[in-house]
Amino acid sequence: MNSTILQTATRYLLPILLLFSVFLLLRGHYYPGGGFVGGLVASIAFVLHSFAFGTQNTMKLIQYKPLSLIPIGLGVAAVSMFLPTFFGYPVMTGLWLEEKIPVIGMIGTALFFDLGVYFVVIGVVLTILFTIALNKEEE
Amino acid sequence: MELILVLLIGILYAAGIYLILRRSMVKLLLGIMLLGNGTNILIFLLGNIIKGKPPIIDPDLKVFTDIYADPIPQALILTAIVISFGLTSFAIVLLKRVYALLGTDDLDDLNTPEEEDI
Amino acid sequence: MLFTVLSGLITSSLIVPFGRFLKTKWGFILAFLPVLLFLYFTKFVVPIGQGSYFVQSTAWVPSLGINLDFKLDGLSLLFALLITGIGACIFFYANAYLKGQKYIDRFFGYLCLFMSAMLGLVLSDNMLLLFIFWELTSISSFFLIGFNNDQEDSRKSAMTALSITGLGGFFLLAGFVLMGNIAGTYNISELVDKVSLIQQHPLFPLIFGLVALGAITKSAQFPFHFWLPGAMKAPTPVSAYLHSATMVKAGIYLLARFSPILGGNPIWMYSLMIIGGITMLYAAFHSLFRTDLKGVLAYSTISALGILIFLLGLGSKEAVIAASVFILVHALYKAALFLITGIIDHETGTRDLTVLQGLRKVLMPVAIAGFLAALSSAGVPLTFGFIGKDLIYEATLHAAPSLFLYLTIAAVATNILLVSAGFMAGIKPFIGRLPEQFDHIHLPYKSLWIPPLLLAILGVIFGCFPGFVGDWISGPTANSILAQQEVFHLKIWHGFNLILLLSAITILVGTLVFISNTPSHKKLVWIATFEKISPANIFNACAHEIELFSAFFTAKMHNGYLRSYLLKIILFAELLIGYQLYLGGPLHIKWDTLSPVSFYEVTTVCILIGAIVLTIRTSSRLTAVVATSVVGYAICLIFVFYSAPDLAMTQFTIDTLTVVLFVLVLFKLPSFLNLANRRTIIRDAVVAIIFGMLLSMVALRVLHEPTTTDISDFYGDYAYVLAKGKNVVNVLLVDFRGFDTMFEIVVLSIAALGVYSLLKLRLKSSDKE
Amino acid sequence: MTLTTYFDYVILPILTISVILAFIRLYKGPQIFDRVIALDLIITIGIGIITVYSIRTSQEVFLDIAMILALIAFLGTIAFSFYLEKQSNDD
Amino acid sequence: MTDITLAILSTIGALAILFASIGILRMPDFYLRLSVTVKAATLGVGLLLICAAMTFPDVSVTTKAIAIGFFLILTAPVAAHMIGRAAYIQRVKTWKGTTLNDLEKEGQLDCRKENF
Amino acid sequence: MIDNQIIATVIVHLFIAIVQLMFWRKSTAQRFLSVGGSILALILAFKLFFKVYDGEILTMNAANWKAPFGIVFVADLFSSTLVLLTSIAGLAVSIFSCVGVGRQRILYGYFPIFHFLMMGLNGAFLTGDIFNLYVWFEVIIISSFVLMTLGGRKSQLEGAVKYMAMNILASTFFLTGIGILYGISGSLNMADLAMRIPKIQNQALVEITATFFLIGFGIKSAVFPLYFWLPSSYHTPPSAVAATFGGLLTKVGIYALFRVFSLLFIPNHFTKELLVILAVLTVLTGAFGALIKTNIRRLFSYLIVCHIGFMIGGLGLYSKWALLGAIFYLIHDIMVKTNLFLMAGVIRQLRGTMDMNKLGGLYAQYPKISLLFAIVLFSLVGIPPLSGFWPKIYLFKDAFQLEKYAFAGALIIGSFITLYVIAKMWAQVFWKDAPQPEIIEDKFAKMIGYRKTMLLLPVIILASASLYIGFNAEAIIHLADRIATQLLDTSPYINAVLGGQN
Amino acid sequence: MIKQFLMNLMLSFIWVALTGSMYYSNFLFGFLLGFAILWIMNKNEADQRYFYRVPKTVSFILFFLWEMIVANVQVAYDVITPKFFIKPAIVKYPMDAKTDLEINLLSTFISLTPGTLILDVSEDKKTLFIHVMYMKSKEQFVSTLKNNVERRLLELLR
Ligand code: NA
Ligand code: NA
Repeated sequence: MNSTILQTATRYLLPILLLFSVFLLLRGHYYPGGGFVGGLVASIAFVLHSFAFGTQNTMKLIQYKPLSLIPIGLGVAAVSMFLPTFFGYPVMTGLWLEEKIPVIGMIGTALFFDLGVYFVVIGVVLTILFTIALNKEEE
Repeated sequence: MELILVLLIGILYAAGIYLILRRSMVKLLLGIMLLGNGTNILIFLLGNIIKGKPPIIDPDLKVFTDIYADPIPQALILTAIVISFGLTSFAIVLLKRVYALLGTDDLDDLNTPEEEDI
Repeated sequence: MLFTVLSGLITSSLIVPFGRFLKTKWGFILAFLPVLLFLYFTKFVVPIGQGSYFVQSTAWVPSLGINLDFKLDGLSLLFALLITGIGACIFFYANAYLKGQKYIDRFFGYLCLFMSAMLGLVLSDNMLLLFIFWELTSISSFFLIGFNNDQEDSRKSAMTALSITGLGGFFLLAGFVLMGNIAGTYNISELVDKVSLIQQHPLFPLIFGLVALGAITKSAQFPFHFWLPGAMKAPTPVSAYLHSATMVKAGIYLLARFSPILGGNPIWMYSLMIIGGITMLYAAFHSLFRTDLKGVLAYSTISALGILIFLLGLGSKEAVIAASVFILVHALYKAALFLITGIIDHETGTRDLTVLQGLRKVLMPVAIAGFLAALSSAGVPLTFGFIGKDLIYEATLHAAPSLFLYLTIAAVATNILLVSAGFMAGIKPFIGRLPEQFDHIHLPYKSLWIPPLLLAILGVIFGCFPGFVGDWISGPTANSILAQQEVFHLKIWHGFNLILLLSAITILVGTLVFISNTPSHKKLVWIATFEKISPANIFNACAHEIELFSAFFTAKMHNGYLRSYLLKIILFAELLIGYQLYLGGPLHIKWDTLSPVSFYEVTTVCILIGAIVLTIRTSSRLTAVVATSVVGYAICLIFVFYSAPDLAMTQFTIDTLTVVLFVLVLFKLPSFLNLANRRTIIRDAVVAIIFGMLLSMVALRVLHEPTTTDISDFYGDYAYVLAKGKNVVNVLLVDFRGFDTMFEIVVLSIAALGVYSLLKLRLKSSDKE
Repeated sequence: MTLTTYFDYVILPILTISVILAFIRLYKGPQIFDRVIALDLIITIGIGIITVYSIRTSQEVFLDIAMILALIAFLGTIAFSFYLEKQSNDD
Repeated sequence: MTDITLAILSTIGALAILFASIGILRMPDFYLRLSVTVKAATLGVGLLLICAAMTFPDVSVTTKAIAIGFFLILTAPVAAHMIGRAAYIQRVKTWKGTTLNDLEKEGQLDCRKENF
Repeated sequence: MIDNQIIATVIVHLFIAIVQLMFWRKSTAQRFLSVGGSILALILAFKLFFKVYDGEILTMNAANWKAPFGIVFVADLFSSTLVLLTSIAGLAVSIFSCVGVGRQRILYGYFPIFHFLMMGLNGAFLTGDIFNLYVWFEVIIISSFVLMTLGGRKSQLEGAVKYMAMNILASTFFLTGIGILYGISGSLNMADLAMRIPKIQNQALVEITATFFLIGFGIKSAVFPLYFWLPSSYHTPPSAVAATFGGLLTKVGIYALFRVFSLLFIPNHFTKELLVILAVLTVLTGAFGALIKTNIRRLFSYLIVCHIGFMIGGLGLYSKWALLGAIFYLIHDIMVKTNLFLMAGVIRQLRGTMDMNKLGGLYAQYPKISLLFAIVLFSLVGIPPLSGFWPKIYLFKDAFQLEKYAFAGALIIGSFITLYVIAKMWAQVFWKDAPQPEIIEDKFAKMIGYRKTMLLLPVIILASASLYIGFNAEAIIHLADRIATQLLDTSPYINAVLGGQN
Repeated sequence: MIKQFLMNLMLSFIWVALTGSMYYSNFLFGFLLGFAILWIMNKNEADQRYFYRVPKTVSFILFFLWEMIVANVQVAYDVITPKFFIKPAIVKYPMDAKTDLEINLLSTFISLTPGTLILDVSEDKKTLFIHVMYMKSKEQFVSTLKNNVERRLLELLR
């Protein structure tokens, strides 16, 4: 869809949406948001980009295959799930740093877990949508 | 208000069932989605539903001082929504593949006699 | 005793790796296994003859009451000797008979397996252990009958045999378990003490029926007899061993073993006598029309088994001793005749009685064996058969006054026909002129003709010295069956009496029948016209009907249409839920517990309903998608109203993504066709509406239940204090119930992988499977 | 009359009536294009309703939802446009 | 004072939205419906957002409201443009009263390259 | 006692899958990872099994929240046994897959999804939280969807659509049940629920809830009027996949039924009757279907249905012996059914078809393999003293004891027809000469040695397991006895989870 | 220019920090104050664009809002009265805007004004196709649009 208007709008919307998604991710523990919604919004940003510029271009933009985000995300989530066992706690126990960090707030395994969720969601949504889109192009 | 939601649950389930009994695979999918929504509303309703009090602790406080909506059904539904998204997207793509291979979305046509190629 | 059973099992499993050995000229060494076992068992003849018995018990599955309980008494000993003794003959014989056969190793594997199974069966003192061996005999015989497995006939016969005996086996198991339930033990010896408990139990007829079914199927009784002639497809040594001397007698053994427990009542008596009586007459009559040597033998075997069942049913002392003797008599002459048939078949290549004659000229020792065996089967004096027949007549004559006449007539008639059958098998092929085609025949290996000759001669020896057999073998056997201690002395000569007269008549008439009845294919064809109403055909027809029904039922239930499956599932669910709701009593709405209705919520729900209606009614796929997304968005609004911001966000984003997905996929699909007729639509609508109503009612009921909130309160109290988060839903998702989330993203990942492979993977033909 | 009741009895009803009107268009069609823009309008009004509801309940968290809606609702419309632009003559 | 401002603003906003809905229902062709709805609804929601910004004292809410309005202004015209364009490519019929049609004469849209 | 080891198998499979995803498109690495990981999982499963064998019930409070508040994992003997069996079957399938599954499928994620499936199964057995169970079920069904469609052949897709529709419907029932359960009790922890449910005033509502679970799990375990998905789909995927499905998927349904109906909803008279009736019909349905199928995998599919009836019947009788029998049967069935489908896969390698009419001559050509298969088939039939025999005695016993003669009859018919069809299959596939020897496509003969081993080794492993179960029935009976005891007396379970609060 | 804007922003933040009250009115006041200070300080500099543009932007936004309100009222009237006064047309409009940003902003403004809607941009990005609700004559419409909207906008941007 070769629409200048959409393309230009996307140029502005993409960073906004990504920023917004990170915002949602980080605040999830205190306000509505979190890894899921954050990831969904981030992936929507790329989906929008692919509508405007074509999937191939979006793939170029993100450089990596979205599929490879899935093991990364799963890995991050799984490790943050598994980490507490090294400290003698049951799996998934929340571990927190003592100090608060500005902007983000408390840093803990839960946050990393959410980060994993975030990556997985992006990877999943983009894998699904881009595979379909590219498949269509091939057909 | 609960009564209306109860009615809504019934309608969602009924519509879902009606749709999955159709021959079109698209309708099957839509039916599944409606059923999922019905289930979500059901879980939602059967917890404690409370208006305008999200289960978010006030920034200045450490615990709730007021009543608040039951967070458990919300968490459950959230999980369920995401899971059904996964299932639905897979199903949609399956639909696409079936259509590409058989040239139909008529479920009655999914009966090619036994094939050996596996 | 355990080792006797195990030795065969072990040998048979050793044949798997070392089977090649059997193909060498040293293969006959294997036959020393039954010989040694036979010698081992002869050791017990004297003590058991003196009235003692031997038990051995090894724990196996004690919690189920299945132990390796073995007991050697008269009855077991008789069978053990038969199994090992005739087994030894068969092993030698088969080694020669199958020389050069490609699969001789397998053959002996099955045979060893069978032998030990049979030994185990007769030695077991535990019902379930007995059943285990019972099944093993069925299985090993399945392999033996189907030994020539490239021939369809063999396979079919094996199937039939297995079906009948297998079905009987399951009934037997049921009967055993039932008996065990009532008596509280599976140990047979202990059961004997609980006779009254069992026989007075209301389920006794069922128990008896189940056990009897097991026995009569195995022993080829009418109307289950037809598997046995079919089983003649097996190599002749097998027929000789299994289908005359041993396996078919397992049913007899079973009834004999259980007659102290289940016998002695009218149900037992009449049913067994009727079944045995019908069988002996029916089979004996049918033997007249066979032209196949093995066919004649098969039917005469069935008839003989019928006699045994009949005698056991009669159950009197005379009958039991008659049965004990006749088992041995029959085993000796029938095995011999089968082996002789095998030699004839082996040498001439045919078993057709219309062709075979004059073979004495080339196969003299075989002819002698045949002659002796035939005489024994006819019950000519100085053969063991004579003693047997005498005892049978004595038994029938001593039966109750109202019965004895009929019974005797039946016995005489049967025996007359059996005389003819015996002569047909043992004498007919050897008398007359030798056809040219058989000129070239030479006497085969010694190991082929010595075993039948030995067995036949043994028949004569036993006939000459019946007292010895009666004292040491048949007497103890009868005592085991009767569960008593008594001395049975068999004599050659009872003096001139009615029995002798009957014997004479039997032999005379039998001989006449033999002379007048020339075997011919015409008669075979004639008798075959009655096949339509024969049990075999009825069984086949039943099996066919069952298959047709299965096909019908399966096609009806599993008809290939998803919507029909779903409909059935939904209907089932409605039925159950509806019934449970009905049980729950009437439904009252508690208005006071409900929250007030607000305008915007009603509107939202109205729109929701409108969107649902549109989804259902539209004929355009895209409209349906639009409408479904309205449903999603409206639900999102409901989530907003009822304080679920996280849910609303997620629902909204996911709905939008779903729309995108649909749109991407629907690209090329055609619009909906109206594929359902009005009736289907109405039916489905009714089903759907009922389902919806049920769900609403359930929801309403639940709504009126008081809610417990201790757990959500806990979350509210500790979300921040312990889990460091203020959005309780998110804390639940990443902490309290983080495990759900972890594996929910796994679900998502798998879905994505699935989509990826579904769209990208195209198998090359080389990559199938 | 307080502001709350004003919102409850005037503003929210107007908005819900608007949603119903838009939905009627969605239901009627006649073309899928009409439905898509009706959907778009419904979502936009939804943002309005959420905003008002957020004022009504003094829960600013609901504005976050409005924000998400505002940001991504148009994706659906874009997707439909994308589809409709290419589709051959059905629907 | 604030209350009255709020009331006025919200009323105008709500009415704008109402008009958009009436418009979408009443307008005779697709383009007109589209034309009417996008802006009126955006305006209406914008006004309501201003109300929200005024109600909550926090800066965060104000910025949020502004952001929402900004996003709406950013996305709504794009969406309208896209669907309008799609309709035009699919030759969705215009109302009988449409006076002039420059695009039709051009006929340039048919040779567009598909790239998604 | 808090013990992370409980979910060690879950974690192992999760990490294997993730690492395999990182080795995307490296088929050899994935194969090694899979087999190595499966062996590790098996060792861990054994450790867990021996830990709980003496009756101790281990729990792990995920995220360190005490019982009704967090998700708890519980290893009692039932779940540990199933984890162990799953690990054995999983190892076998994993080895088989290295050769039995084509390279293309491996390149597109076969192994990670297989391990996700394994993880899901282990998780489902171990979890003590009803909603978490739902999540595990979803992990299982989505991975089974993907495995079923992997390769995208026409028949696969056709089967998958039906499989999917019905399984999603099952999940809907399950989830609805959870919603209602939460509504009436306010809890999701199963032990906690077990405490709360008897105290609920409106017991009729409890029965209704139970119905939802019955239907949901009933579909999963392919009980009579709900079984349709199974014969529609099990004959379509690659044999390794079919083996996993055939051996394990329906068994999760059975597990869930046993768990839920022993812990949460103690069956009342109606439920028991219902279960027995369903069991009888299930047995008959499966038996009738098996009787007429000529494709061996379709035949096996119906046999699965048939034998599900045995286990459901055991649950319906709800006595100690019947439960013991059903659990013994479950143990036997997992080993045998997995093996059956692996065997079907080997047969396909040998002959290029699974149609009995086209098969033949295996006994003449491959006597030793045939003998191996015979062990499997005999175990299935329950030729004494092989594994299928023992549980039937217990089932018979209590069918008579409780006067459920219909079920006893169904047992006889089901056993007999199993015997019959397997004999028929033996005659057709092994005895008969191949009808068209010229078109036989024997891939197996052309394989190099280690590949042959990789195909046969799993069959041997599972056959040995079956033989062990058969000949050492005493041990298995003891095990099943302990499990049945734990199922009937739930207080140790509840105490272990809730820490003796009651 | 950007430097000045940033400076202005910084000043307003400092103001907020100094006063300690984080309200948007306070921030706005700080911004205006900063603007005034900067204007005075930079009076002698060559580049005065920033100080022209800010008022121009404000006036453009006000103009735009006014346009929007007027047009909305017009449409609203038309919508709620039974008779339609509409005279729709699709017009080809030759743009002066060149960059993507310019085109986008232009079309956004056009689209947001009731009664006009961008249907398409030509391949060569020189022409807009606009759907107009009330069009008396094409020339008048084009020239109004050119002078009132596009010119003002481009002045701001260039
Ligand atoms: Na969240
Ligand atoms: Na409730």
